Amino acid sequence: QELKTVALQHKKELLTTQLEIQQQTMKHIGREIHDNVGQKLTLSSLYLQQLPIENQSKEVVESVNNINAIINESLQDLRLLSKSLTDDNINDLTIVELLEIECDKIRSLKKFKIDFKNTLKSAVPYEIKSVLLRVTQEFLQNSIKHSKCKNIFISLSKTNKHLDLQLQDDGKGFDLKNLKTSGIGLKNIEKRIKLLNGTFNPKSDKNGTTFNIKIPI
Amino acid sequence: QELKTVALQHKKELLTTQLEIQQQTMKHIGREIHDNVGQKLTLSSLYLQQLPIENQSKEVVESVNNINAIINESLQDLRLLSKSLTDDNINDLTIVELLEIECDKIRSLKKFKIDFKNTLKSAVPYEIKSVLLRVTQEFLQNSIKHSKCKNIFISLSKTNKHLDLQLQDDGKGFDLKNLKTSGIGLKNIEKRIKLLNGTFNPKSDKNGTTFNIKIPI
Amino acid sequence: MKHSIVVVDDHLLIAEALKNIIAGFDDFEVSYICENGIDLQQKMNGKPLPKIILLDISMPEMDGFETVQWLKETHPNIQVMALSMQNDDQSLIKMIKNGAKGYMLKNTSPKALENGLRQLVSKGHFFPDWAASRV
Ligand SMILES: Nc1ncnc2c1ncn2[C@@H]1O[C@H](COP(=O)(O)OP(=O)(O)OP(=O)(O)O)[C@@H](O)[C@H]1O
Ligand SMILES: Nc1ncnc2c1ncn2[C@@H]1O[C@H](COP(=O)(O)OP(=O)(O)OP(=O)(O)O)[C@@H](O)[C@H]1O
Ligand SMILES: [K+]
Ligand SMILES: [Mg+2]
Ligand SMILES: [Mg+2]
Ligand SMILES: [Mg+2]
Repeated sequence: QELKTVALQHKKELLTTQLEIQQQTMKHIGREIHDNVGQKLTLSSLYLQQLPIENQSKEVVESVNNINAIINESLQDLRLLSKSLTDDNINDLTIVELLEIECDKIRSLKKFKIDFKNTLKSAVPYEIKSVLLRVTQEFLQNSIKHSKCKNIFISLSKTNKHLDLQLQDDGKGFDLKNLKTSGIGLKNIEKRIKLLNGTFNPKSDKNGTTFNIKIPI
Repeated sequence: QELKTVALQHKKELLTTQLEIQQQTMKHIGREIHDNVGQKLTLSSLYLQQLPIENQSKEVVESVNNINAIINESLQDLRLLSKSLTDDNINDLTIVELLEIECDKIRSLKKFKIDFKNTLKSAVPYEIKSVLLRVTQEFLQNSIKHSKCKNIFISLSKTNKHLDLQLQDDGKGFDLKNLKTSGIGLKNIEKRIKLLNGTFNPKSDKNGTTFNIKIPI
Repeated sequence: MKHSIVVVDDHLLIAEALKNIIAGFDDFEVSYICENGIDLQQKMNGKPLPKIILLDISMPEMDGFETVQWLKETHPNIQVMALSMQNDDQSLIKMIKNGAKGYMLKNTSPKALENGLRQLVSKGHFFPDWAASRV
């Protein structure tokens, strides 16, 4: 037991170290994007606007304005990216916002329809937010990678006892009792939900896969 | 004891969850930079090169080429940033390369001279790499934030028993025995080095601060 | 006769820009453009085969790696030039392994692109210095 505690302590310290290194990397890159690349693009936009194009053809004027618009759009994108690198998203955003971001990532693949319904209004603690976000990410990865689904449904709600998160795809399903895999996605989902004393009641058949997650609150 | 183990287990799982979420974020932003912003800047570079400037004044031609060069430089920067977001740097790089990156970050502030001497040639395990990297980051943060130093010296070497990392600044120093701080930087350094059964022998006086880190190998 | 080219890139504006640039070359012309590998498979149907395909790597639905593999198996005479945002070794090597005969960054100058296309036709392959040094 004592040995186990020491080993866990060790492991925990190493994880913290890695986490901190990653945070440093993110902070650094966020700053580089903002200060370095941001400055360069601002500069090129300024130069572009100083080109003597008054006496030019309409096409040239339009083209220069168009280039300038694209550069400014890139600058806007980079500002947002730099912000999400330096912000603590889990802390700053609601669980609904966090899950919306995941949905948008899936939508941008242009291969799946994803529908997210939410009736939850109250705040959710940091720990539950992290686990639900991570579990959703794993589920979505699996649906995209394995299920050949067309549609994904997410719904979030609350009773007076539980937080309910339903994750569903309409893919080909799999045999829950007969996993032939070296993957750790499902194991991690199970472990993390247990950690919160929750249940996830997985169901899968040829019409798709559903996780019905309940976390006591 | 049993309770302590459960609490540690819990904490460890939460850290892993956070680490994974951060990795997802980094991967996502790396991809966004590449697929989205990168494409926009590529497009503006392509448009710029199609502007009919053959019959324009030398100034206009130069200016357009200059803008294009800045955009291409930004693209190159973004490629590298996107790469360091998606790569596992600690795994892929040597400890010397990792420390060089930290030195470069300090150099880019243009406020300090930093000198890194290395005579180590052999590979260093992942865990030791992470801890030494993180300890160096903390030391550098402190030197920059508190010491008002002009010069920083780092040296890395190996005997047949130890890995030696020396960290030094020529700042105003501080009283090691009388820390008035809520900071956790030094505590973390101590904890992590202990974790590797190492020593760090801190010295500080009005001529500066030195950490002499020895990790048994 | 001009060598015919098909451009495949999910960023249609980039594909259009490349088409415009190539319109200024003496020996080449773009027949049509596609959004991804699947779009290419559909559009190629019943048309004369192009000499060259300029192929983006990261695309939804069917990416450059899958597309060049399919081309190698079904139309081995078409020469594929990968056009990418990234200059990392992994995608370069994977594209070559899957059948690409050339690899260029998308924002290369029109002159460099024309030169690359010429060499692709005359020598059967083209890799800029940075790429050649890595394979
Ligand atoms: N939504 C799903 N639809 C169809 N099959 C699934 C789905 N989710 C999981 N599976 C099947 O269950 C297996 C185990 O999933 P799990 O997430 O544990 O591992 P993995 O995805 O293969 O690897 P990893 O998650 O570690 O990257 C998968 O390999 C796949 O065969
Ligand atoms: N290189 C140094 N030169 C001068 N003073 C130092 C140096 N390193 C540490 N100190 C002093 O020791 C104190 C404790 O450092 P420590 O890193 O533990 O905390 P911190 O830097 O204040 O906060 P944190 O690291 O948590 O952001 C600092 O507040 C500072 O007064
Ligand atoms: K690409
Ligand atoms: Mg999985
Ligand atoms: Mg500190
Ligand atoms: Mg693309």
